[in-house]
Amino acid sequence: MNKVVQMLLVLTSIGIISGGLLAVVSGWADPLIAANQKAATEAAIFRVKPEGKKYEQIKNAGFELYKVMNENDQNSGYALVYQGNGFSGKIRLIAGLSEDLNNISAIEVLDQVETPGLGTKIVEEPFTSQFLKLETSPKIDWVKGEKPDKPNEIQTITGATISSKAVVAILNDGISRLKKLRESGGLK
Amino acid sequence: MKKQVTLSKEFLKGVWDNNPVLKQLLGLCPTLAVTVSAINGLAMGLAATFVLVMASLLISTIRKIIPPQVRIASFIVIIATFVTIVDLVMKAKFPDLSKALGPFIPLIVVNCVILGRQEAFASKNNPGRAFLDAIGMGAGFTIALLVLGGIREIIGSRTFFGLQIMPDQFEPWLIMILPAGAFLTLGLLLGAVNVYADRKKRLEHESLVAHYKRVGREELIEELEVK
Amino acid sequence: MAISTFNGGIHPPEYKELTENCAFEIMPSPEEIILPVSQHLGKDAQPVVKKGDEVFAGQLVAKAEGFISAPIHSSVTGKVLSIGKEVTPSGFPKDSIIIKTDKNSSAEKILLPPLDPETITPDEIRQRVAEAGIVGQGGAAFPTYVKLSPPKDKQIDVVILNGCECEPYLTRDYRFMIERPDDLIEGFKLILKALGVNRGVIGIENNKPEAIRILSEKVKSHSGLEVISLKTKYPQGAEKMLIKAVTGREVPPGKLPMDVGAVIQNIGTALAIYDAIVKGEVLITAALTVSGKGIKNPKNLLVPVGTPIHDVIDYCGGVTEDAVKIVVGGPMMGVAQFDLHAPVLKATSGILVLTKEEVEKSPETPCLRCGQCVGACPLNLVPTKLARYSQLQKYEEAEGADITVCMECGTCAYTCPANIPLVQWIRLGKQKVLQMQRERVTN
Amino acid sequence: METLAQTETKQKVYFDLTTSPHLHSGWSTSKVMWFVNLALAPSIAAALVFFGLYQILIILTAVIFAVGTEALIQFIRKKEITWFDGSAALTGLLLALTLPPNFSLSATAIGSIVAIGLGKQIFGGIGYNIFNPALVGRAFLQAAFPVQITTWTKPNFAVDSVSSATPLAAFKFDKFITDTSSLALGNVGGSLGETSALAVLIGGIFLIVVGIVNWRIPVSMIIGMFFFSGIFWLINPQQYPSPVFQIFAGSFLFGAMFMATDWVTSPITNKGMWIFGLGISLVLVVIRIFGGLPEGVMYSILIMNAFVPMINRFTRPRTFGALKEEKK
Amino acid sequence: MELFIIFISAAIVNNFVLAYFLGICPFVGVSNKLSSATSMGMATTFVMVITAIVSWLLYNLVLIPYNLAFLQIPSFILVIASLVQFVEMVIKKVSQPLYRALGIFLPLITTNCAILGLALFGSMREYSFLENVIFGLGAGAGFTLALVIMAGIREELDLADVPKPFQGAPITLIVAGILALAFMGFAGMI
Ligand SMILES: Cc1cc2nc3c(=O)[nH]c(=O)nc-3n(C[C@H](O)[C@H](O)[C@H](O)COP(=O)(O)O)c2cc1C
Ligand SMILES: Cc1cc2nc3c(=O)[nH]c(=O)nc-3n(C[C@H](O)[C@H](O)[C@H](O)COP(=O)(O)O)c2cc1C
Ligand SMILES: Cc1cc2nc3c(=O)[nH]c(=O)nc-3n(C[C@H](O)[C@H](O)[C@H](O)COP(=O)(O)O)c2cc1C
Ligand SMILES: Cc1cc2nc3c(=O)[nH]c(=O)nc-3n(C[C@H](O)[C@H](O)[C@H](O)CO)c2cc1C
Ligand code: SF4
Ligand code: SF4
Ligand code: SF4
Ligand code: SF4
Ligand code: FES
Repeated sequence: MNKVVQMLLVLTSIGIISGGLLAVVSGWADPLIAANQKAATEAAIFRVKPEGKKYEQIKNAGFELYKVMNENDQNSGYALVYQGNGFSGKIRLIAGLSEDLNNISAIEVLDQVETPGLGTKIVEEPFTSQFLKLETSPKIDWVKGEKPDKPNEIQTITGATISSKAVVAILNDGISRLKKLRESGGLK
Repeated sequence: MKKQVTLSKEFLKGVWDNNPVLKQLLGLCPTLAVTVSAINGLAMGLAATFVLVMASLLISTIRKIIPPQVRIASFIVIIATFVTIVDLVMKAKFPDLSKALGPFIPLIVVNCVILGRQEAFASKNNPGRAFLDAIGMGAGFTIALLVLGGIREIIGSRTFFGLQIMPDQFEPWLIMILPAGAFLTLGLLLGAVNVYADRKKRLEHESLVAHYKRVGREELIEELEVK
Repeated sequence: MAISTFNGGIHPPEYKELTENCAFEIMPSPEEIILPVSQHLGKDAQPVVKKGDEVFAGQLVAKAEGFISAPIHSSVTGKVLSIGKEVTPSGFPKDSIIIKTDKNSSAEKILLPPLDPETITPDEIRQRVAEAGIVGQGGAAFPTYVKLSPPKDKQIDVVILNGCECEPYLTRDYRFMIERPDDLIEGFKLILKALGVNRGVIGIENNKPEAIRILSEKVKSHSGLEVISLKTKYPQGAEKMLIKAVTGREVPPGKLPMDVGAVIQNIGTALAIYDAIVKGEVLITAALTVSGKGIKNPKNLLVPVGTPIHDVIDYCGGVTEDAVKIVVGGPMMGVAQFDLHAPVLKATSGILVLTKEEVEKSPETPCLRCGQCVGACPLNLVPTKLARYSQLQKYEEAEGADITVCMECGTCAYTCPANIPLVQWIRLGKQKVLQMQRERVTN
Repeated sequence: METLAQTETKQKVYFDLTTSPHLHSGWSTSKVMWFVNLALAPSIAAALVFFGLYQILIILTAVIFAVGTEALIQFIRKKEITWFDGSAALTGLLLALTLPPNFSLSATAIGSIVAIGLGKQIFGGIGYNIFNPALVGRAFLQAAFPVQITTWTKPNFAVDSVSSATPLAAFKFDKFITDTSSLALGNVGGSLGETSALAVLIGGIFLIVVGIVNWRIPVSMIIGMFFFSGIFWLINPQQYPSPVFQIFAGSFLFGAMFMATDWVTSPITNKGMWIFGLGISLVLVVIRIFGGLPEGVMYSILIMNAFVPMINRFTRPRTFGALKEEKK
Repeated sequence: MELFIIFISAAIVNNFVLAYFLGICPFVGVSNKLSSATSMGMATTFVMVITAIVSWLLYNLVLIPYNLAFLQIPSFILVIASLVQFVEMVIKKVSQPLYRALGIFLPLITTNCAILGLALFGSMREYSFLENVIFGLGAGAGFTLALVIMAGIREELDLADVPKPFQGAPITLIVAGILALAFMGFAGMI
């Protein structure tokens, strides 16, 4: 009997102490983590919408979407967070869009697990800068191995055509959903 | 009767003779998964060492009051608690590193280096020895991860701790930072360690044989051979 | 007619052209003969003569001991020089009776009373076969009367006469088939009678069309007998393979042909039975092919049993410059000789003198897993694994892979491009496994 | 060696005493290997014709480093050094023929070292490796230098419609179908050995005729390809290429004739060979149709190599005469 | 379709052992015999499915609603451990042959990071209940596949002439490396 009591006692007290300790630590850490996340999102939004000063999340969109306001508190467009399949897993990215949704201001890849040194080039400069001021209608298109000559085209990365195309597809997907949302009046 | 081992040996055994990764083949998953770069290896090593040291200290302190039946369960809860703390701290203070190490921080819980040490050592020794043992094992683990991470980073990305150290003409071998590269590198590393250990053993053996010959105690040589 | 055969096997060059047109020659008695008391499977025979005794050709010199054994008769007239250990073709020394031939003696060879094949009873056949010391001429030298006395509970429904002669070079059985077809059929009918079986099949590989033609013609007038043409493929003549080809039945591992209702006898055995019953002759003559590129005059010979190999070789003109290996038996299963004093035995079917070119082998390498040996093994074994298990002394695994089933036919080793001595390893492993099994029984 | 004739036959004499069988088929490891090297001659010729003489350097580099690595490791392990048995040379040659034209020589050397070192010698050398060494080398290169190894050059006599991309890549990314006669002749982009299906077939059929290559593997691969890719083609001929295209494009035939048939890394039983061949085709169709990469012959062969020990085990023939249920 | 993709992804494309490095220790430790590898694989698959079910319920019905996410790690591992113990006892009672085939492996599996990894990945990816179960099944199948392939190869390697220092773990890791290379062929399929 004594043994069982001791067992229960020790285990329970270890449990309680550890639970308590964790509660304390997480009480300290959780706000920091949330702040980190918020700061990261915020920074990303303002990077893809450089003229933005304020933003608010549009709830009920069915996906992550932010309305961005400029210094005059006027609507200056949207920041869209969208994801889809890349070469070896999900690619999640954020794109800044003009008010009429016809132009991309900039994009940034938030999460990806592409091959380092190959697919990961979609995160880097020469590729991402192609999206500055890119036209989105009728849809974004890509070319391979040559310079793009239309305002809605980008060039794929050599050796990472699939990842490049995935980025384009994700954008097209997200933007078309956004457009539908606008038609149905969901952006109000 | 327990042999009294010198304190320095207590520490050093984990670094080489009983190196958890290279000799005991424990904790291989984090070893392979996070070592795409030296910094990741180091961070993982330190995180695991922290958990190992804290858990060992605590467990050896309260070892007398833990009933054997709930031993493992208590160990796991204690380890899990420290792991969660590390995880939360990393997320709060080093978000980038935490992202790079991914779910492998939580997985320290099941890293058998840690559980194994509690079971094999901390629960049977005083806190001082347990501390030294944990530090030693932690150091061995960290060194192994650092070496592996260093090799993979240098060949796979031309850099070491982020600094480019290979010439531009050197085309990085992407494979080194892919899963296949991890397996191949660790396999070759383990093989190399074995080659070295075998050689050392042979040399020791030979010198012992030579010594016995010198002092004219051939019968001892036979004993050696039997072993 | 579809050609019957079995799965696997190989087709080495036949080299039969060297001797297939050489009719049997009778070789004169040598200066002395050596008669090992063990020329058959089973117990050694017991000498009944002693040093200095005068003996006649056909006289009993050692009597059978126990059920599985065979008596031995002198093949010459002369005087017993000594009894002692002498080398035999197997390489192991055995107790042997050495007889010095008396060249001047005019004594006739001793015959048993001839019997009438029409009225003879099965028991009389068996008794005569035992008395005449007949052993299987197909190579195994199993006492024939034992084979003719199957236990009551075994139902035999077919007897197969083995005319395959699938080993390269050898043409002895072929010569018998074309030189003595009528006697052969008489002998075969005696075997059928002894066993009380109506169906007799003569299986012949289709590289001997002449033999098939002659025998097919002859069996027409005998009901129950037929000739089957078989695909030319080594080891078509192995018991299990022949039964499979002729009847479609498979002899299970560890079982005998009689378990599936068949008895197999060699062509030479049938003739020996004929000679013993109709002519009263005991088995003192070995019929054999002397061939190979290393012998000056290849021949088919009738040789007194006990003649040393070197006498036979000298009789055939000796060896050529490039001869390197002397084999007793066929090239696939025969034994290489190191001492040419070893004598011709009752069941010796051939002596081959092989040249460098014929036996040349390339260096051995590890197994390339080409699978040739697996495809070729007629018993569906995996020789490469068996050999490797044996090499690594993994005898339990070897047993599990049926190493004891192997009949050591050599097919696998012939095909192996890595030149691994597969049969040698398997032989060794098989012995170890059998030893293991025996120990298991005794424990 | 002393011969029989030099001694009196009556004396006790000692000669070649090896035990039976005393005859042998006459094949040997090195003879087999050199035959396969020889069978690759048409493919080498085609590579030089279509891609230029530089390719000879790739081939030489690969062969020299393969043979050198083999000798070095054998020296370190104190084993007999088998420079000339042709197997290391063959691995080097095959590796070279799976590389793209104008590939870097230093990377080629790395591939050869890996092929022999990690693909073969670490398992104990010839006969013991599980995976096809040349393909291990190539897979390593593909993972190490993915961009360089998918950079293709136009063949010398390219007509305009032929792009520098390989037919499979052209199909995968642009839905462009190359016509079969170009594929057969070799006037298309691709790695050195695979361009000319004709050259591959000449070599392959030679090997089948002399009995080195077991026909079951290539035949089962082709049947499997017809079947598996045929299913997709019948479902939607627009989206999925025809079986004939699948067979002639890329390195399918080259792999079927020279690489899937590697003795060491393919099954030893006849039934096993069928399973192996069909398995390669199945995996290949999956990769080509659903995967991110246009070609997967190398991967599908390597994957099936991994299954070979199990295939051998489960297709062990029933011992002659053993009852069905007694099979162990 | 989504479910099928999750299964294939977990089983082949992103194989737990070959791409995620989870469960390496048992992979190295128990892959020397085909028979034990098969049992171990089945036992692991079994535990994985149970884990997927329990961890999903625990996470979504307890931890999240009560704001206890920080207890995720200790609670997952404790619950999994006790559940496995319970299952082991049940199996022992119900079927002796099954216990002999799977049971002895069960307690060891609890302290294997593939199981905890599965639970953590599942909650991280916010799978639905059904998706999570399929994920567990796929991961188990993939683990079994890798283990069984490796066991087949290692039985073969017992007959090979692997240099002494490379026998055992080193050659196993190198084979795993080559397998990982080969499985890269499925990349881009997800
Ligand atoms: C090791 C390896 C990693 C790869 N990683 C990626 C990748 O991350 N993203 C991608 O789009 N393609 C990747 N690929 C696919 C090939 O490079 C593929 O052939 C390419 O996408 C086609 O593009 P290209 O036509 O520009 O060569 C990878 C291939 C290999 C062998
Ligand atoms: C591999 C092998 C090949 C054989 N080839 C022949 C052959 O060609 N002719 C033959 O008569 N016996 C051959 N035998 C012997 C037969 O299996 C069988 O023992 C014999 O035919 C029985 O007849 P016997 O008792 O009259 O000798 C061979 C045996 C083996 C193991
Ligand atoms: C035998 C053989 C096997 C090959 N296997 C592969 C393979 O598995 N994957 C691959 O990408 N390329 C392989 N190659 C090269 C391809 O056939 C092809 O030329 C190339 O993959 C096309 O790649 P891309 O379309 O990605 O540029 C192989 C070549 C040979 C000769
Ligand atoms: C028909 C045949 C095909 C071969 N194919 C290959 C091959 O694809 N890759 C290779 O490295 N060696 C090949 N070899 C050579 C040899 O078998 C190989 O190096 C062994 O795997 C080494 O143990 C081949 C040999 C033969 C007989
Ligand atoms: S607990 Fe994890 S690290 Fe430890 S042996 Fe098991 S699997 Fe390996
Ligand atoms: S010797 Fe044995 S293993 Fe070899 S082929 Fe003949 S029966 Fe098969
Ligand atoms: S024939 Fe020789 S090389 Fe071929 S599988 Fe058999 S043993 Fe191996
Ligand atoms: S549970 Fe058993 S089989 Fe699995 S890793 Fe642990 S010891 Fe090995
Ligand atoms: S199984 Fe992953 S760390 Fe051990």
